[in-house]
Amino acid sequence: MRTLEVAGEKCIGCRACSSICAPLHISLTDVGNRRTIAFPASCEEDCDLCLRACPTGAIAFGAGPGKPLTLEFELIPCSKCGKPFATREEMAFVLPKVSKVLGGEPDWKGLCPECRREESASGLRVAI
Amino acid sequence: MKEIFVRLDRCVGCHSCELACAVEHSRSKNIFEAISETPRPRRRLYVEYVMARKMPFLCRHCEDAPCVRACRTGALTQDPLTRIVTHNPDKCIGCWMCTMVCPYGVIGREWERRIALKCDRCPGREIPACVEACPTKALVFMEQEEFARLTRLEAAEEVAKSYRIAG
Amino acid sequence: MKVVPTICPYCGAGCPLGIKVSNGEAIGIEYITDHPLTKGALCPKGNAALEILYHPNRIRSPMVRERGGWREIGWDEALELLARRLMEVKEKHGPDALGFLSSAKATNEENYLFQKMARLLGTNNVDHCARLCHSPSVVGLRKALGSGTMTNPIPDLANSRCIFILGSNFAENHPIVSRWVLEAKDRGAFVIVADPRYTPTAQLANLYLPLRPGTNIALLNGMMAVILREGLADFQFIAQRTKGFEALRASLSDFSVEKASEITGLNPADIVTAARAYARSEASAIIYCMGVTQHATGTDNVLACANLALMCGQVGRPGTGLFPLRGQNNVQGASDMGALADLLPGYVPTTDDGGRRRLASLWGREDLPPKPGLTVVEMMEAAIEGKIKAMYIMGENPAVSDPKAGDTLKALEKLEFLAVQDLFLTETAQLAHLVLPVACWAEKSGSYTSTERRVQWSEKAVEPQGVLSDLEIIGLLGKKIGLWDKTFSPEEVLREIGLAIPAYRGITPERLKASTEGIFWPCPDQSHPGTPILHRDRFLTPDGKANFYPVSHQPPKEEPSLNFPLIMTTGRMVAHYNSGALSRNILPLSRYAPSLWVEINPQDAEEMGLVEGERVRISSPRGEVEAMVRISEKVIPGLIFLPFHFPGVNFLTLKELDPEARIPAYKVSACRVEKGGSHGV
Amino acid sequence: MGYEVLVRPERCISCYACEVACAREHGGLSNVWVLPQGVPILCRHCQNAACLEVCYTGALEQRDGEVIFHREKCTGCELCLLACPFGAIGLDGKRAYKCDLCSHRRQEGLMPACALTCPAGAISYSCVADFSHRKRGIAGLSWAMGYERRGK
Repeated sequence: MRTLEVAGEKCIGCRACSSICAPLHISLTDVGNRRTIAFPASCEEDCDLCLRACPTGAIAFGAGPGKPLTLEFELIPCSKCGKPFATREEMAFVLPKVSKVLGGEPDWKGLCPECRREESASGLRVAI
Repeated sequence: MKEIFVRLDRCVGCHSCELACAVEHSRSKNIFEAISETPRPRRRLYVEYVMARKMPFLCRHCEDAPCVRACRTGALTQDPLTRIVTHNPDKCIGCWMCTMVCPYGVIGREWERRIALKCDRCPGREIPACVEACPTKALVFMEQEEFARLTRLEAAEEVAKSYRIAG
Repeated sequence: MKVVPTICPYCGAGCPLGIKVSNGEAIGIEYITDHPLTKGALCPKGNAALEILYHPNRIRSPMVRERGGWREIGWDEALELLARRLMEVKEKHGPDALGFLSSAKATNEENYLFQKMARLLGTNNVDHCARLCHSPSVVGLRKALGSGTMTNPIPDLANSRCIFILGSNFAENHPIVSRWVLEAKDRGAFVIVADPRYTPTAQLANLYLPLRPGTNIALLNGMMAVILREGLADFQFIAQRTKGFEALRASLSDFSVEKASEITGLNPADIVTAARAYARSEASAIIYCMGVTQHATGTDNVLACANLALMCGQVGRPGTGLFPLRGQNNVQGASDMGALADLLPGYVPTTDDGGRRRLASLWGREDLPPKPGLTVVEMMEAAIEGKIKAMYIMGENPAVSDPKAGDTLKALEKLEFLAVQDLFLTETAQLAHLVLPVACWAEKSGSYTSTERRVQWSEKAVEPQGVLSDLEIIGLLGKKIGLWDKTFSPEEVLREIGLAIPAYRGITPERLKASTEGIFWPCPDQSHPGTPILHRDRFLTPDGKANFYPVSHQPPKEEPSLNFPLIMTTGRMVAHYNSGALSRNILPLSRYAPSLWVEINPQDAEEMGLVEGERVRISSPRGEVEAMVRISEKVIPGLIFLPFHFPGVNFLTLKELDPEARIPAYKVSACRVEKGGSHGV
Repeated sequence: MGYEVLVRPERCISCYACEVACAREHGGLSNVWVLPQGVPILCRHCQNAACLEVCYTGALEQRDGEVIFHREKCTGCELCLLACPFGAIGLDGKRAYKCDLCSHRRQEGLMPACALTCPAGAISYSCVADFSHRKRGIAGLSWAMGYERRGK
């Protein structure tokens, strides 16, 4: 019996484990501004994809009698269109890295990808 | 504020401005050493040949500059007073958004680092290097009023000349 | 794997399209970069063209309609039935009880053979959809310049210094044209766009003229008045190469830019700017399209364009001329081939005894019927009156494309026999008694004539499955009826076309197959390189001189009224194509606009309390249709815009015909918009 | 080497040709987005790419002025989407997708589909120097014409 031990405080609520899990044991659902990730207590598959996929190393395998775990995250709304697009934790994970490359926090950090596309297009459209 | 103005009828296409620009932006600021430097010093203005004319193209430091608006990382910033558009290579990610919107085609590429490269109006100098190097005074660095006056005087001179010919 | 060169099956620009074929199956599209028109470019429709080839909705077997629905039958049975029914009607009611609609989507060869069949059967009731888009160009430009076609090739636009665009939205309809207009603009050309709607084409303009719908003549006459007043006309050109200028001058003597401004609603200064720019530039071109032709005054509109071009001497040189952009890949060819009720192949009027007899002797007959036949819309009227009993429609969809669609449906339903030949079970095919499936463009060889008069060869890329090409069907049918005793290959028919039409004499299958860029007709002999620019030294009129025909503004046939306070205009959008048969079920295209929408000015929308995305009912005195609201500044207040790709739009349009060209007045009709469609918000 | 997909936004006629072509070349999903403003947005292949910095599996890689995406290494975490300044990375359910400059076409010596298909010539696959040189030529034309009008 192999159980899944998820360190809730390390999880940033990204899609990695749920996307990579081919048999769909780990599920991710976005409803309104809430993201729910549900982990099963155990997993019989001969696979460690989720463990390797996790960006923060929050997943580990254990032997004990595990129990199902459900983590909830708040999705922050896009500052332009208001659509919830990422968890606070994800942005906290991403922003320092992005800031390192861009030499400072970008002013578009609160925008969802669609609105960033829109803003980039507006920037280009200035030429006309 | 002083601007770089172009008197197109005076440009002979000698490329002195381009050379001076590259040297000014080299580490050694010396033409003989600059040649062997890496990254290779590059010009930030361009002399083109259009409609049988030699034309120097350099950043116009436009009001409400499109390149600044298009820049997504804050690498390009415009001084609200001097209107000078400055490029910060540390913030530049090489996405070419500025190149794509520049109406004059004066944002080039720094070949080695693959990032944008543009005129900074020689911050350490009183007169930009290109203006100083121009042998025919096709490039001038002056206030807009001053330049307008210069053009007026030239026009007046021509009128006077034609009067003299007419007798 | 090999790349087979074909011609794009959508608009009239004639872009080349390479089909990647592997093991007899088309696996992709490749761009043909050495073509002078496109340099490899393709619009979204061209990019999605391959979807047609293996589309699940394609019909694959002939079908007859029976009480319980459709029954699949064999090819022999189908052709037997078609021949029998056509001949029955002919014997009982005479040949003029038959109606034939040819197709601007079919090759030159197919159109030639189709109209030959109709005429050998003894009727001139053969027409096609050129009637609905550019018949005024054919009539008007033939009167003025001697040829109803585009004068210069599209890439030649790059040499223009001023481009005047009137009633054309080529950025959406013929996207490749914008490449050359933009090229001209890069080289310093001044671009003027006159259109009631701020289209993507208008975005390219240096000067945009939002004129009221149906006031083209007033604008053009206003510009000419300015040109005459300021002495900008090319009097040398007028004296040497034209006739009738004094009459034009007299007709314009009491017209002024102020009057033009009053009628068109434009700023007089803008009209003056446009006039000066057009007249002064070294080379000015006029691009026009259905915003000019689809009016009850369509022919007059075209004549006004020709007057302006002739007055300024802007014809017959590189970068000048008139560019009527044709809508379908072979609408030019179908017209050249004589698939027109009043014109035989090579634009010989049916009433021209000499020309007609010459053609008759080529076809082994004494004579052909001299009386002009019925045009597209007239055929439908005759069907309602019971004068036309049977119709044979090749690849057209009149149920969607004809005006006042309520009448069209009535007409088609009343027919004793209707046979439709198409790729899909279109709205028209659903009313048919017999449906014949055909090969699409990639499944047959043949030549197409683009809007530029560029004749190009399209190669067969894949073998058709279960279907025959139009040419094979017509060949077999003619054989069954007894018109000829064999079937024909496209090459054979093209050689016969060369004998029938002088302008095609030098165009042989061998030459076409060997050239990547095609040949521009007129091409009088095999060593002739073709004629990209017409009217260089002389016009194609009998005496070689162009004619001025004074025209004056007439108000549209229908003005807004209390009950129908808005003006409705129709047009196309980039992702859809004509009656929609080739785009509405092509997913990569239809996803951009799955259903009908209507563009309304924010001011009107606010008055009616409409919101974006709401469903509304639009009605005119002739019918009604439901659409989704798009609020947009692109249309001026009082005007609404509907794309005509969806069934229903033409329930609203007007059937008034232009007196000469017989084109319906699609572009202006009165209507009203009401809240609430049957599907709610 | 040295070639970029560069856009002349003033030329875009919002015809969606690039989107349709890209979708066809990439199995139905377009890596280019034509926005209502009339500009195509696609991966800029940044030299100092933010997406690269957040990608922890090596699915994104910068090589020869190109950001290469390895789908087989992607976990579908969506972090690169959140890092991209342009919104030019998409998520197709389980994995990210982005412009690959039509690597399959370039292997055969062909241009990226969007640059080739653009009917208006708004998208080009060229080097920055050529692109800007052409723009200077266009700007120079109106400049020279203005001078000529002045009688110089």
